[in-house]
Amino acid sequence: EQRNFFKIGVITELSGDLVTGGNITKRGYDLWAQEVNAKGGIEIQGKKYPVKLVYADAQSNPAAGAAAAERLITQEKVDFILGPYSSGVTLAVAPVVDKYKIPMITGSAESPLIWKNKFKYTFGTIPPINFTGATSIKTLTEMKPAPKTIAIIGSNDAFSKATAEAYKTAAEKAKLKIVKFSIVPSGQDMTPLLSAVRSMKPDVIAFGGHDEEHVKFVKALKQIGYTPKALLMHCGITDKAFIDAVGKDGEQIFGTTCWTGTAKTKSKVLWPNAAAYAAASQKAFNNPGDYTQGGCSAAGIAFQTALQKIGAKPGMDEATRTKLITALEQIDVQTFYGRVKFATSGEFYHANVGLDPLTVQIQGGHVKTVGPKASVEAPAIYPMKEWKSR
Amino acid sequence: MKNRGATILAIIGAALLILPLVVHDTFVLRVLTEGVMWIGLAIAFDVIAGYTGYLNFGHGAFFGIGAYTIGILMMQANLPFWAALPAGGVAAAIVALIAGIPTLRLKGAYFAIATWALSRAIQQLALNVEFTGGPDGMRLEAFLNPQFFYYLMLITVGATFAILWYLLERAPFGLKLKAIREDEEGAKALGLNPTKLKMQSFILSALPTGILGGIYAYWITFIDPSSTLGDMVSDQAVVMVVFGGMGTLFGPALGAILIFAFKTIFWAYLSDFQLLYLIILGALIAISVIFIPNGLWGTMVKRKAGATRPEQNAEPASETAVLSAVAAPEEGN
Amino acid sequence: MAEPILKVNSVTKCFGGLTAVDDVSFSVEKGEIVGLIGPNGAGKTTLFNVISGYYAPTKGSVIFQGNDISGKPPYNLAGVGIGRTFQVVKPFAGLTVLENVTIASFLKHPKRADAERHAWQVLETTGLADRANVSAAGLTLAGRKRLEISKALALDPSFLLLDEVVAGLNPTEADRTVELIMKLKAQGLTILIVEHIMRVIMNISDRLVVLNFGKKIAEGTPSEVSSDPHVVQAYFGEEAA
Amino acid sequence: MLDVNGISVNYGDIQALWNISFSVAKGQLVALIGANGAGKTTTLKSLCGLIPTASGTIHYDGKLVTGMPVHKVVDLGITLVPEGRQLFPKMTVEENLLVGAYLKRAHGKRAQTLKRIYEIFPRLEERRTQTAETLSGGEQQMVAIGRALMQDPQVIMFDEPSLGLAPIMVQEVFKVIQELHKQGLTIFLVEQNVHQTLKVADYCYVMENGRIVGQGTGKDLEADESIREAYLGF
Amino acid sequence: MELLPQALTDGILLGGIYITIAIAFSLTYGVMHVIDFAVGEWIMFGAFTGYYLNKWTGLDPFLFLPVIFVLYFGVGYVIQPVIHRVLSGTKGNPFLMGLVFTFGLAIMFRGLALTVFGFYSNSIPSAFSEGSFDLEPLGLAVTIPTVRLVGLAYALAITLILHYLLKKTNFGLGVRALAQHKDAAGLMGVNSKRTGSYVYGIYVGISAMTGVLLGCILSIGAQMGNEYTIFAFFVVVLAGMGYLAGVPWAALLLGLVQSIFMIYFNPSHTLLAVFAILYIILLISPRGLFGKGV
Ligand SMILES: Nc1ncnc2c1ncn2[C@@H]1O[C@H](COP(=O)(O)OP(=O)(O)OP(=O)(O)O)[C@@H](O)[C@H]1O
Ligand SMILES: Nc1ncnc2c1ncn2[C@@H]1O[C@H](COP(=O)(O)OP(=O)(O)OP(=O)(O)O)[C@@H](O)[C@H]1O
Ligand SMILES: [Mg+2]
Ligand SMILES: [Mg+2]
Repeated sequence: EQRNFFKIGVITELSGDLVTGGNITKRGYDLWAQEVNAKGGIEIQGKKYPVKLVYADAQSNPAAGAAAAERLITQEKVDFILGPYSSGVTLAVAPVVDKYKIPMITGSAESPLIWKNKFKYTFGTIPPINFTGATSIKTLTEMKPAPKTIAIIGSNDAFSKATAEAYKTAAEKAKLKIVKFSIVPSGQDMTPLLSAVRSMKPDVIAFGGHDEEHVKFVKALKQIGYTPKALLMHCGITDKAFIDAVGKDGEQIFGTTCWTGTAKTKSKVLWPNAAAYAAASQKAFNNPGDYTQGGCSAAGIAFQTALQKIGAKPGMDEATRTKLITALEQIDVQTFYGRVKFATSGEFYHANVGLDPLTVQIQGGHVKTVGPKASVEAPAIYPMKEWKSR
Repeated sequence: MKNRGATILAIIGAALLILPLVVHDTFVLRVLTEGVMWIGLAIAFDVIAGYTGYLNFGHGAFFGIGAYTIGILMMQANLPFWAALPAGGVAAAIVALIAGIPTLRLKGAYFAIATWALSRAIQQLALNVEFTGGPDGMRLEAFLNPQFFYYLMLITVGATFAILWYLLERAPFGLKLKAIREDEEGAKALGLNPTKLKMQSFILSALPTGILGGIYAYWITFIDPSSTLGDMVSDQAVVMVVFGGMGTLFGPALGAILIFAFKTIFWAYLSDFQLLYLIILGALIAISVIFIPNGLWGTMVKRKAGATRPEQNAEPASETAVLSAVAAPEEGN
Repeated sequence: MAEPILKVNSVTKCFGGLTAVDDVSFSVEKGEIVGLIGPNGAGKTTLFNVISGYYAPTKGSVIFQGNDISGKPPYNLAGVGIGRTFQVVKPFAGLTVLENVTIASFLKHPKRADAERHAWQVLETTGLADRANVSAAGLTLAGRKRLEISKALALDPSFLLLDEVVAGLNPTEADRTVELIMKLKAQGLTILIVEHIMRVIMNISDRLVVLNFGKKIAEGTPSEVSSDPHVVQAYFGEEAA
Repeated sequence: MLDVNGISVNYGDIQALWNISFSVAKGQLVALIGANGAGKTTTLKSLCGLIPTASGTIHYDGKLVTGMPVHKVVDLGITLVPEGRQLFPKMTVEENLLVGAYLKRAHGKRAQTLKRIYEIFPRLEERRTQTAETLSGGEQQMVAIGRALMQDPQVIMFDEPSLGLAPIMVQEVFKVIQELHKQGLTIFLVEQNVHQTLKVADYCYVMENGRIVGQGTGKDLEADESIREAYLGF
Repeated sequence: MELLPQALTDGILLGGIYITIAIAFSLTYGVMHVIDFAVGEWIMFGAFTGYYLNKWTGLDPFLFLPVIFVLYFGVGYVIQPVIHRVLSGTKGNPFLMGLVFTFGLAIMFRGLALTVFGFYSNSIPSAFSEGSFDLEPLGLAVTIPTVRLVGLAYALAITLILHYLLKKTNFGLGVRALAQHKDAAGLMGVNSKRTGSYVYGIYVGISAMTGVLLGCILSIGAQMGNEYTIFAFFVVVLAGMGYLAGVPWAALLLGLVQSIFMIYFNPSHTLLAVFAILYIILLISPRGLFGKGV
């Protein structure tokens, strides 16, 4: 099919349980497309090709995801695909894109499983959680006085459980005493569990969950009046919405991420650095964007770079798409999001391993990087301030 | 009436059979495949809900059990699909048998909620045991042949429909179930054993559902507790059945087709209005209940014109139609 | 004479504290019509429920055609030939009259076509044939009572329990029902009937059994019973009989 | 007191009543007899607003009550002892009776009305705490009547009150009805027990296929041949 | 073991939350025999109303409870006739109709909420959310979050009020009569239309207030309704459909099961336990804990 623009399928959760995450990924993809088109499009051999996004709602349901892929590929004849938020949907979509040999990059799904399956046509810009988890634990162990004990809790969904397990592995490496490790059913009130945790007086409490659970978790901890020396969650807390929701109670919570709006990144593609991106996002969505959104925009950039590398024009044939895959496997590009480089073997096959995970902490309503040393913006506040005395 | 319905059905069936030969669009095939699946799920649900009067909110569990059985047998026991598929149905049937005996003693809302609780418990189980892969779900090796799944689904559902139609509309079984639905105590006096009949219909409803779950698993290649053991199947089935017309087979089939078509078209071609879609779907359901309480089919063909008396012919159908629509003035209480 | 078709051996039925049926014994010979009468709340319906298997007797036993049937579930008893009607009628409201009766016919006619044919015959005898395709809900009280009888008859029972099938019918209607009952008797059916309408019960019953507060207070031919002072005092009241 | 003028009633598209007209004078005991399915219950239901009339008017005390919702009608002082009792199954006997005193008018005197009813039906006092659904047919009928009396109405309409009652109870009920009549209540009685009815009624209407086909005093009708064979059964 | 007091406390407080979700729902079921799938959505709407009122005025959300009650009472009062129409239909199966109708409403409301309120989770701040009572001085290792205590108090208050209304007032008598036999109730002078609307209004009003409470204790979001609907159903069924007096016990039971399990057993099996226990109880006592359900 002859086109003078790139037609890109977007499969993500625009309804159903994961509607929040789904919409965040959508923002990321949208912002990328906006920026590209603002610059006239992707320049291939001197000619600029704008991009057009075609959305398909995965309804937080793998079957819908697979159907979406089939539709975008066979009916919309998209050149390539920007992938879902959740690992579950991704796992259902991946075989379909493999079958049709259509490249897909997901800007969000980060469950280790995807990469273990070694789908040839599926890539991801967010490093798997078991790749990032270690850093923040390490940062915490460098605090003075060093924490000795940790309680780890994870919600019983793929991502959150993986997060909790990642923290567990890291904690064991770091010789922290794990006084409690629990997986809890999603969405439940965790007060009783936290009462039990409180009685063990852990220095650190680490929690893997989704946005709404983060809010509940913080409030429950506050209600039972236990303030650990450090409270560690995950990327979810870097979203402005979370900070607004919990207000002062969000202060000094640690998180794990690979990117913040203030990350020290330099790039020649689209946005010169993180700050520029955050500004753009703030302008577009009145929200500086979190690392999921960033990852999604980065996914676009990855494609863009690979396309330019092989000089592929819209309406790619199979041969070109295969070339595109090779190109993607080879790219190593600095973006506003940081370095994007996909592993080509091992347990992280096709996941982005170019990034250095960051430990962040909410300070004064802003996300500040407090580790590792190289990227520190502000010293970590430790131990965290009593709930009561806030 | 039935005969006309049957002929219509035969035509549709024939059309569906040759369709893949003309249509090569794999997306269309996928959509049809799923549509047919929903017909199967809806009619299976109606066996226990519409004919027997027991609202099963755990219908989805049968689906999920089927799906997981296939998944586990194929991926862990390395059985070939054909060997695993029947097991899916059997597993669902066995669960129906075990759960049915105590659960079918419950009435009305109690049954509905109990089955719901049970299906939730099963979902939690799947989330917590190893061999299901827990929340990560389970991948099946991908065999993405649209024609294969289209025909498999079509044949399964077609067979289910035919068998159910015979049992429920031709054989005494269906009428007996309706008797149970209308008045269990009264039915006993006529020699009907409610417990037995209810069990039979429960199993009859579970078996095909489990098989469909199995096909689904192999087709989609990925299953997890939230998508296969969640409320989706039960919720959709209820809506489709009530919208189409309970206590019939054509009704739910019709309901399934229309609701699924609406969802799919909206989903595929108006996806920028996802939320609007929820609002419209919700309104549609609510309004349909108000204006076509008997469901589409029920409204289209009020009641079968009525058997005619051997010698003298029966009275005009118009009256019977109206009378049929009138509820009993309560007796005593 | 031959051995009675039904023997009720000192049956007692209690509900919590209350004894609804208290050590009642009587028997019904083949082919006769026995009337069961007694003040309201005497325990007639309860006794019916015991005989037809809806309640298990607290004490005592029920012998039908020589075998003990006490505690057997109703659907088995229908099988051995006991048909019953309900005082508070139980039509399958959502189904047509014909369907209602067809369902009962399945007991003896497993094929649907046969069952329907049989149902038609029953409806002809009970005079509901012209309402066959009406939904049971649309019938009047009288219609529903007649439907009750039709369903019981469709079982081809050898023994029939009729609980106030005449109540609520105007005299003319009542007489038609009486004719029907006599016709059934003529066909050799044995009938145990509860009825408060004296004109009816006195005319059709070969014998009467009288309950009061769950106890049997009298048994005998209508004339004997109606002259029994206890019965008069407990049941008929002065000016009647 | 009660003036019915040419009312018709339909169920779906079957007409059950064909412009019925009759009237009940204050303090009278008027009866309505007729074959099963004649439309007696339908008449009563439409009188107290339980089912809508297609045409015609109903006046009570000069007030137009056609189209009034049932709760308004009963508030004017008409009440109905419905066919088939229609008790509140899960409530105890006493609760059932107390609901009868729901109306303000009745609420005040509920205590003594209750006492009076227990005097009329001692059986009910014994069963005070038993739930209505477990009562025997006859007991239920007593509750239904008692419940209506609790409203202390001016006009009370009975739909086959003697249905399923033992002879002694039937006499009891008829006594009660006559008693109420003596006390000045206006009574509209639908009965199948035509003998007794004709005896007690001041005036009587005969209904057939949804039409009034005859009327007169009890005596006249009892004398009337056609009536005799149609409704007295011999 | 020294955790036991806290475990019980947490369970009871959680039970309190379940009471607030279920009590009014049980009332409507008892009267209208509708399984209202929208119960969670009423809670959600109430929660957001409280959230915005607080945002705009800066006043404590608890001050708005009366306003919210009145507001949503009105909404319920207006909607009820429609539901009534569905339920009193002589066609089809009214019970199912009502269920599917409200199911439609729920989907619609969820869609509306996502459109209007967006997809983010949020939280309602309140003075009560701050403090907590420490029973350390009394030698008990027990902390009672003020806001949850308030929640429990609210739950019990509502329960008592409803109970009084139903059992001690003439209105209540009418409501119960209506619940059991519509026509007969009318004959007794009960205005079935208005009474029904009152009941539904009360239910929607209470559910909305509960939303504010939940927003203070837990979190709010456009999709929060679903989970609460399920628990409302479970509590009400466990109590016995329409048997108000059973609700507190059923709710407390669920709360306790949940907290005991989280503390003493594998927390990830908590819901498994809750659902399994609910199921088993129903099998043993088919009309709810006390066998008093309609
Ligand atoms: N399930 C029950 N629980 C408690 N008491 C009951 C139950 N069923 C019946 N009773 C009581 O047992 C007694 C006998 O009831 P039954 O219905 O047998 O009387 P009956 O002789 O049929 O009266 P009627 O002629 O009015 O129908 C009544 O006092 C009734 O209240
Ligand atoms: N709910 C209904 N739907 C349809 N037709 C009805 C309904 N109720 C009554 N009818 C019809 O209306 C006519 C009058 O019924 P109605 O109950 O008023 O008669 P009735 O005189 O009270 O009879 P009975 O003496 O048996 O009580 C009958 O033909 C009946 O079939
Ligand atoms: Mg009786
Ligand atoms: Mg009548």
